[in-house]
Amino acid sequence: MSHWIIAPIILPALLAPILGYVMRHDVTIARIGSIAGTIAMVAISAGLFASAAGGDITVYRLGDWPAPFGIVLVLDRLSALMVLLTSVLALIVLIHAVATNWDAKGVHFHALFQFQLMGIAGAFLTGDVFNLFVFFEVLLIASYGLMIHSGGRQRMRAGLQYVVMNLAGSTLFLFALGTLYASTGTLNIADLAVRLQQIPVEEAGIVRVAAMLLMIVFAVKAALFPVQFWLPGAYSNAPAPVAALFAIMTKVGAYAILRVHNVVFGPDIEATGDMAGLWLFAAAIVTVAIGAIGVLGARRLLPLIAFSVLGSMGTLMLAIAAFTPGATTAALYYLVHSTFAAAALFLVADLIVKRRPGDSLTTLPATVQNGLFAALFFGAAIGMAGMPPLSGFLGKLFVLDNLRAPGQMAWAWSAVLAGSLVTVVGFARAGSALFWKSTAFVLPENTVTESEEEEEVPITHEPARAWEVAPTMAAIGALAALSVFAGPAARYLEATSDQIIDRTGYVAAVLSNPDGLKPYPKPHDAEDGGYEGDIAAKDDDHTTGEAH
Amino acid sequence: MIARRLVPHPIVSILLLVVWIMLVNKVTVGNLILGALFGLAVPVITAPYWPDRPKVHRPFKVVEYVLIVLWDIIRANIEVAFIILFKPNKKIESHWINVPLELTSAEAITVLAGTITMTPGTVSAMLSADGGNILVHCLHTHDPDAVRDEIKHRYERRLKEIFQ
Amino acid sequence: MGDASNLLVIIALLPFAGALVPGWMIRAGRNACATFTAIPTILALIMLGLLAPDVFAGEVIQAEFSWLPQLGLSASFFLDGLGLLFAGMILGVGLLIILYARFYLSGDDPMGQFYTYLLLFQGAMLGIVLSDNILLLLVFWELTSLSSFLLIGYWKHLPEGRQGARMALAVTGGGGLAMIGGMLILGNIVGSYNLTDILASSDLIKSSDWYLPALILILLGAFTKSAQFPFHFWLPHAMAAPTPVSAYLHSATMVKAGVFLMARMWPALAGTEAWFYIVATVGLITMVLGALIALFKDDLKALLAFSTVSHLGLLTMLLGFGTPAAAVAAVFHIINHLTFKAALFMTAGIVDHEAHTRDIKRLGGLARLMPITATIGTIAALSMAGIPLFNGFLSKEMMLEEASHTYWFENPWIVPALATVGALFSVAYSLRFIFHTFGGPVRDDYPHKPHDPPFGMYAAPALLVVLVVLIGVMPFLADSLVAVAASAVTGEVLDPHLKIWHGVTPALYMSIAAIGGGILFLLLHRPFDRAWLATPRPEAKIIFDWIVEKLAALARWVTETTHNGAISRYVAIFTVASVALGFAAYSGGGLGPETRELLPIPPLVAVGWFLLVAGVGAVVAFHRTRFRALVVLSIIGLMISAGFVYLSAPDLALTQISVETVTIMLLLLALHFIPKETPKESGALLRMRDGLIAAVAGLGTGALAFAFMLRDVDTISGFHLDNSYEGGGGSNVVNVILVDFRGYDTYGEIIVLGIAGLIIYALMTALLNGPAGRKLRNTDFSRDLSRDRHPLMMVVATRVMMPIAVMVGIYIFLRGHNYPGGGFVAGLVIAIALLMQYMASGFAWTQMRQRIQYHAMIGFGVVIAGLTGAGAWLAGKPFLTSAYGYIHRPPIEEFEWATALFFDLGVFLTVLGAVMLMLYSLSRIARYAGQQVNLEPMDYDPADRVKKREGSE
Amino acid sequence: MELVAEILISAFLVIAGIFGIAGSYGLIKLRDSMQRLHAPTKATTLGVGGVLIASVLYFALIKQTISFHELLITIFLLLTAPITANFIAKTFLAQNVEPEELPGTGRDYGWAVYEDPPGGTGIADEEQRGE
Amino acid sequence: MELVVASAIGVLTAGGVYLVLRLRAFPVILGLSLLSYAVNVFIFSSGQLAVNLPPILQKYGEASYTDPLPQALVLTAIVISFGMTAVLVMIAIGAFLDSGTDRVNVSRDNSDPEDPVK
Amino acid sequence: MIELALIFAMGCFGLGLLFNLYRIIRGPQASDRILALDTMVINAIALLILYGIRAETATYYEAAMLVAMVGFVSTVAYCRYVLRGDIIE
Ligand code: NA
Ligand code: NA
Repeated sequence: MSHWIIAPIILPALLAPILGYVMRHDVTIARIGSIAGTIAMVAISAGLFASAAGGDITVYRLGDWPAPFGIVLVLDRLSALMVLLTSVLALIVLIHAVATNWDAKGVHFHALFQFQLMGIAGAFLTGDVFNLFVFFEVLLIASYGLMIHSGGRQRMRAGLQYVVMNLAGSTLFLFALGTLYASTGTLNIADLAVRLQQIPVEEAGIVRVAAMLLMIVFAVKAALFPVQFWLPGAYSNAPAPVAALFAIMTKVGAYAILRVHNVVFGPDIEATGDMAGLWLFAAAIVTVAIGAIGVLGARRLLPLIAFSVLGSMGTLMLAIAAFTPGATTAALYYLVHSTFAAAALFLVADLIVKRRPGDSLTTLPATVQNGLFAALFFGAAIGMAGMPPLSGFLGKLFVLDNLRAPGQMAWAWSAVLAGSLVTVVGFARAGSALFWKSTAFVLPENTVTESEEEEEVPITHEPARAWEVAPTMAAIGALAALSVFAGPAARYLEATSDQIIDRTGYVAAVLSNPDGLKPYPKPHDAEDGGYEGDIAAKDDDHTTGEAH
Repeated sequence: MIARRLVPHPIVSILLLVVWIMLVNKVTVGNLILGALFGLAVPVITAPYWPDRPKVHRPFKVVEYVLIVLWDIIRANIEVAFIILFKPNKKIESHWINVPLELTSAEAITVLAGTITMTPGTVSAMLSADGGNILVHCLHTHDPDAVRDEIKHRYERRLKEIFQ
Repeated sequence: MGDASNLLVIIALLPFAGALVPGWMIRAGRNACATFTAIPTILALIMLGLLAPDVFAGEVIQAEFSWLPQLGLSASFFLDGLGLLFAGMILGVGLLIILYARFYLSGDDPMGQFYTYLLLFQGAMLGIVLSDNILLLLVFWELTSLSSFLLIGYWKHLPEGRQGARMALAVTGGGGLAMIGGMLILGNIVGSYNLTDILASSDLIKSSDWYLPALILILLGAFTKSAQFPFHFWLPHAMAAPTPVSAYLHSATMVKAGVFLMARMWPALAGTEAWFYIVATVGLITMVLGALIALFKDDLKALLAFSTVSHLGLLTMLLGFGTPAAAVAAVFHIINHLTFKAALFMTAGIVDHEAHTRDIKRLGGLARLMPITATIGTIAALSMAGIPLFNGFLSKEMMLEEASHTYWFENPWIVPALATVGALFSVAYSLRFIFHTFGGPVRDDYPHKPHDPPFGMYAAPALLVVLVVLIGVMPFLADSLVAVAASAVTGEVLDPHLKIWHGVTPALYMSIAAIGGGILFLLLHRPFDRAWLATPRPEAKIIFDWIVEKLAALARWVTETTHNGAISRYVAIFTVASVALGFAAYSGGGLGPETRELLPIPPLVAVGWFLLVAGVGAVVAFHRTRFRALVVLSIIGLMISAGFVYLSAPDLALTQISVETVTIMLLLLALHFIPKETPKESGALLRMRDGLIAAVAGLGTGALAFAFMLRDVDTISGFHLDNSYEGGGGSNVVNVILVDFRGYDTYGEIIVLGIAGLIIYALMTALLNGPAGRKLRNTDFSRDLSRDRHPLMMVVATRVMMPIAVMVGIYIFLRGHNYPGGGFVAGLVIAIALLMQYMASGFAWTQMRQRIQYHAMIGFGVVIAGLTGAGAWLAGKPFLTSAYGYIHRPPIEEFEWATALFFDLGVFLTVLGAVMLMLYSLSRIARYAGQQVNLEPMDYDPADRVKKREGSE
Repeated sequence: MELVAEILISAFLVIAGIFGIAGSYGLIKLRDSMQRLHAPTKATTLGVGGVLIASVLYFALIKQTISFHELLITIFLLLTAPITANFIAKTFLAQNVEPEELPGTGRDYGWAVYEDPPGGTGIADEEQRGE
Repeated sequence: MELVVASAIGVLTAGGVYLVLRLRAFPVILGLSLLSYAVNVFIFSSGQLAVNLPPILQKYGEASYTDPLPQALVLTAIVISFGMTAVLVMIAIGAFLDSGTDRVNVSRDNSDPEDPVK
Repeated sequence: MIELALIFAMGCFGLGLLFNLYRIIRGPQASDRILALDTMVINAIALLILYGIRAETATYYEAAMLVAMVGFVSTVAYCRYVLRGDIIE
């Protein structure tokens, strides 16, 4: 029995307390520990990725209880991919945070960071909806801490809003779970899939509500219209490395929809039908528009990036909402791409902003290394705006190519294409204002941009050292690699999406409890407690009852 | 000295043993031993918060006092209940009473104040800044001084015997 | 794949590889840089030469690599006549430009950057003309937009450069995106993105319903790129770029990309009415309009720019005609225009470079000062004018010939007439270029005294005009090239014979008219010019900028009004959406039959319900007077706990009541630092809106709950009840679920608590070190309504209560596995006990007496829980597998232990640590704000009075 | 015997009920806050006490199972009631009553709510304490 | 009984939502705690109501118990929402001390932070 | 007989709860509200025990005990807040 599956959760969970309590007085040791741990995590998740690539689904039964009664971790291509993506991104971001000294601007950065990783990994690996909620909370509360790391007026208030919004979301999540349990009597995703198939649509009123509420919950995380409003404020006020890490947080929502609304509430399930697809599609269209408009209208760099993230989430959701193998493949490709693109943008923005007074898009005297930063920004921007040669362009084509359903095509295509034109223009204006000096476009009067009120941030004029630039380059490099090796990548993702769509495989893997699990005695033969004396680890010589 | 370190508050330890037995609600040897263990351990943990333990002379006086108070409590309650239920508000005649204290032990003063609150229509509202007086509110009386004298004679005297 | 294909791929990739060179070589000096930059281009050109014979032999060289097969995108290239022609142009002119730029760029321009951009662009252009996959073509297409963006904005200090670059990017990029749509549709129709397949399935395409959308979208791409009306306006502003760029991009290559595309897609798309009326018409208008505007431009480059627009229009029109002959003419004119226009741009560059101005009105008489330049310019310009013996004449004749017998909506006159007018204008502006720049007397007011430049600078244009003359005199030289290219365009084998004299044709008359009229026009230029200046014209740039600005402003308005940081509105929307969508989802299904009858409602339950409802109402009503609201909040907690007890959930009751207490403590502590009242801000309308939303939400949740409470489902919890004792070693099933069946949840849950503790501590630190800290320093929050802080009675009572409470905590902890209780509640009980101690004697004093490392406590808790879980690995079991047993050690009665107990210990420690760390942080803030701390457990111990008295005696 | 037990228990319950209602009724009936303070501190406490004793007796006499843990709650309440009353009284006094309205202590220190204890209220903390 | 619980859930939710929509941090916090009460009862009720059947196994004899799982879920939910509330409270304090206002809405026009010193 | 007595007692304490509620809402002084809340807690304890007797189970007992404990602490906290602002100064 391999315990590696749980390593991405246990490793940070044990490391974080040590970082938080033992190493909290010496930043250097903390840095070493944190980076070492993250590297280990990358290695582990790479291993998991490799083991899942073959296509077999590994199930880890916590507490050695048979599914669906205990909680299980499920490692398939999708979860392996997400965990790997997370840890790689985390490493990039962490190095940036250390190199730019962000981590030392407040206490407990590394502990919170590790807890954050734990939460994200847990959310990706779990096979139980309530446990999904628990790990959502873990990653959320960690993100609250990171969001307000090092404090500051604007950040604090933005943090307050971020927390309030997410608490509302979590409450809805609980309402959804209560409804789900009340209408199905189980929490295990595979078991839910089984039971959903047995509910006739004329009795599915309650469970449909559960499905819908869950979708809204995930949509909040994925920042879909009409629950996307929180994102720009939060991302543009978070510390840059944190915002970069948040690139994966929106993907958690996307992942959850991919998982739950394929396996449990898939479009072929009579009870729920294509409900999710329809609403998601509409929401995604609007989200794309909002993102593009926001990019064009932004007065400041960080909100501009945040809105571009919104747009990318919209595009991603368009693909997910189709619930077809092809579109899902495209979605996964775009998911990986947009994660690194967003991270790259926030990281380069950090390098730039700390060398200018605030991030407002007014033209100012050139900073040091203007050329370098311009190049990095250009790279990240074309990545996000979906221009060649980086993966954004392929991703966009890939998504569009897979949205050919009569109802969708016109809407999706015009939204995405018009959206990226507006985005390109927005980025062009921003970039030329930032790097091509002298007055580009004048902001209208009466603009008191947030960042101007904030006087606390000190400006450095030192050139960025190699270590500071390396992470950004790595992120952009990832985009390039994803573009060059699009073929192999897509092959894996194709297999992944097949695995996602194929409900039966997942269910079979999770619910087939092998021998050697806990006994499942009838109530009455309880009298003989054969457990006197010392440790009686449960004996394995019973087969499990009540398997579905 | 060691004993004092190990058993900072013997009385408390006994009290805790009783509490434990009450909690588990079953008198068995095991419980007694367990209770005794905790009864000894817990005060050691909480000792820093109770620096100097009060010395209690004449324990049997304690019993007497407790019985008196219990009786008074019942009396008090009947009185008060009567006043509440049947006496028209305008007929109720409340008074503030200042009770100067001879007690000087914090514990003793607290017990006295508590007793006052629990017994005939009186509530001890507060102490003076140096703990030398108790301000008592009397729900209904025509003769405040009598109330004060009763308090001093009936309770404070006994408490002095117990604590000093 | 044969060597040929390998060569082809290498050609396509060389410029990109070469783009790395300048960056390195610039350190070695400008000459070295230029030289080494030239090398990749030269190599590519040579290889192209090696491939040329096969192509002329009618062979099509192909190379294919798989890239993203799932999308139908493959890195496949092919080289046919058309490709050869354009590749040759791109590389050839590219080479000349590299040479020319070496001398043109001034010392302080970053040359390395320039050459890098240039090669990137070259690669992109090559990619376009060599792609055999339309998605690949799109990649390169957008790349040209990007690289030209960089090249146009190369002179960062010039705002015109920036604006020109942005405009070019917006227009061409936008067209490119439209084209993506068109190409995807095309691929959809044909079922393949391979160009060869698409070109092969012309009928399929033209018969498809999607033909027109595809055509329009693709043409949008082409027209924008080739600056066709109404997208012509960006090109002149792109002229802010350094002249080499203008010469390369805006005459020779990029602007021809659109034309190339139309030629490329000719077999697939051309030949329909739609094609003719769209393409030909647009081309015609562009040709005339461009020429007309060129006529009145005083800036040499602007003049050339609009003439380029006009000539592109001409080419577009020819392709629009859709006849083979027109295709031949188009191909031929592409070559000719390339030669004379590039030469003219370079000439203009030289003039600018020497005289430091390009304004015709300030020039003239240069013929004497810079004869070589003048000669080159004159020859090229005459060719542009279409004067015989120069190549421009030939292709223009062919154009007029085609125009002369083209009907436009049955009208035989419009096309020829307008074509002649266009030709007339082009004669006029060409002659103006010659006479007003070189002709006339030498002036003495040039900004800088001009003279001929070094050889290196005029070598390139000179070479080009030689071609101009050669082809002009011996057109058959171009035969084979034109033939092979034209056949590639039309897809049928053509072999045209280009000759100077076609006999007396309508075209001849039209040319004569054009030349005559042109000369006349030039003589009358002054009055015309005044008239032109007098007439108001829409200025494209201003309109464009205005539109973009307005759009940006609109976008800003939309964004800032919708995302204005009003979280209450966000949450309102979120709530409404949840309820509405939830209802929508519900109404899509139905309800099963009810399977339970309702439980009775005893009167006391009714009372409890009333208290609860009243409590909620009171909290809402009192929420402005915050303390009052907090008092009322307790009622709700109390009633809910009571309800839990009544409904068989003792564990819930215990947890609820203790959590609720601690929460209220925290809120009280918080209320100490924040305003005590909530001002009345929201108007009646807003409150009504919120009330409505709230009511609907409440109705929804209540109805939902009621609906499912009436309907049983078989749940998995039977297993838990059956296995709790044997499997989990506990009879309190809830606790066994928490620490065993679903211990993993609890593990996550305590981590949440631990993190909460951390965050609060971190936040406190950040606050105290931040501006808030400074503020706090001179703030006194203490509301000392009362002067006694640590009253004697409380202290004494606590001394007795504390140990008892601790006992209770221990008890609750130990029995949790079998009876209500457990680590979490125990943790809270102990926390509350400590809290009592803090309230009695103050935080600082208590801390002084016993230094508890709350950080460590949380840490231990989380680690212990984790290690307990991991301990199972030793037994080869999964994380959190529990073991347990019983100990009989008389006289101690049977005492049951379980690893779950250690896990619960972790829970206990984490909870205690987290709560205490929160309290610690809050009291830290208070003390930071200058609060005093006491050194004694109580304000005043009366015993001291005695001591003092004794002391005094 | 059985009957006696029942009567005894019932009696305790009824008395407890009366005290309980008396306490709560006083809370709304009496006219000023200090008077109201008397009602619950005594009546209710005894009411609960009665209930607890009744419970003990019930389990002992009717169910024949010894159960005395209810007494713990009684002790709890008896211990805490005076403190509670004391605090509530101070809360009232501090908010609504001026020292002049009260009888003096007749000594050099006034009532605790209005006057600092001998030796002031502690020292300014240079917050090096704690963790 | 079911009606009692359902209506209680409804009332708690309504009150919570109304308070969450207020403009100051403190009422929002109150609202969120009302909401967490509501959702806890909601989840609890998903396991069907029962009187006097606590899921504490009787050693001897057959007995029936109420559904323990929702109770465990609610316990977890309670703990988590406690942690969340604590953090929220702290952030609210921080936001107030830093910006001088406890408004939850960040908008350009409220440039009149009231003084935390009061 | 016991049954009747139980019902009577429950009725009394139940009615008591309503009286307490009135005082909590009505006030007028903070002290009145706190006092009424404290009384309500005590009444609740009584009711829990009564239910325990009626249901002949001890599961209500822990709740009662805990309520007694936290009731005291929170009453003190409320008072301290009014008196001193900071409850753990
Ligand atoms: Na428990
Ligand atoms: Na718990």
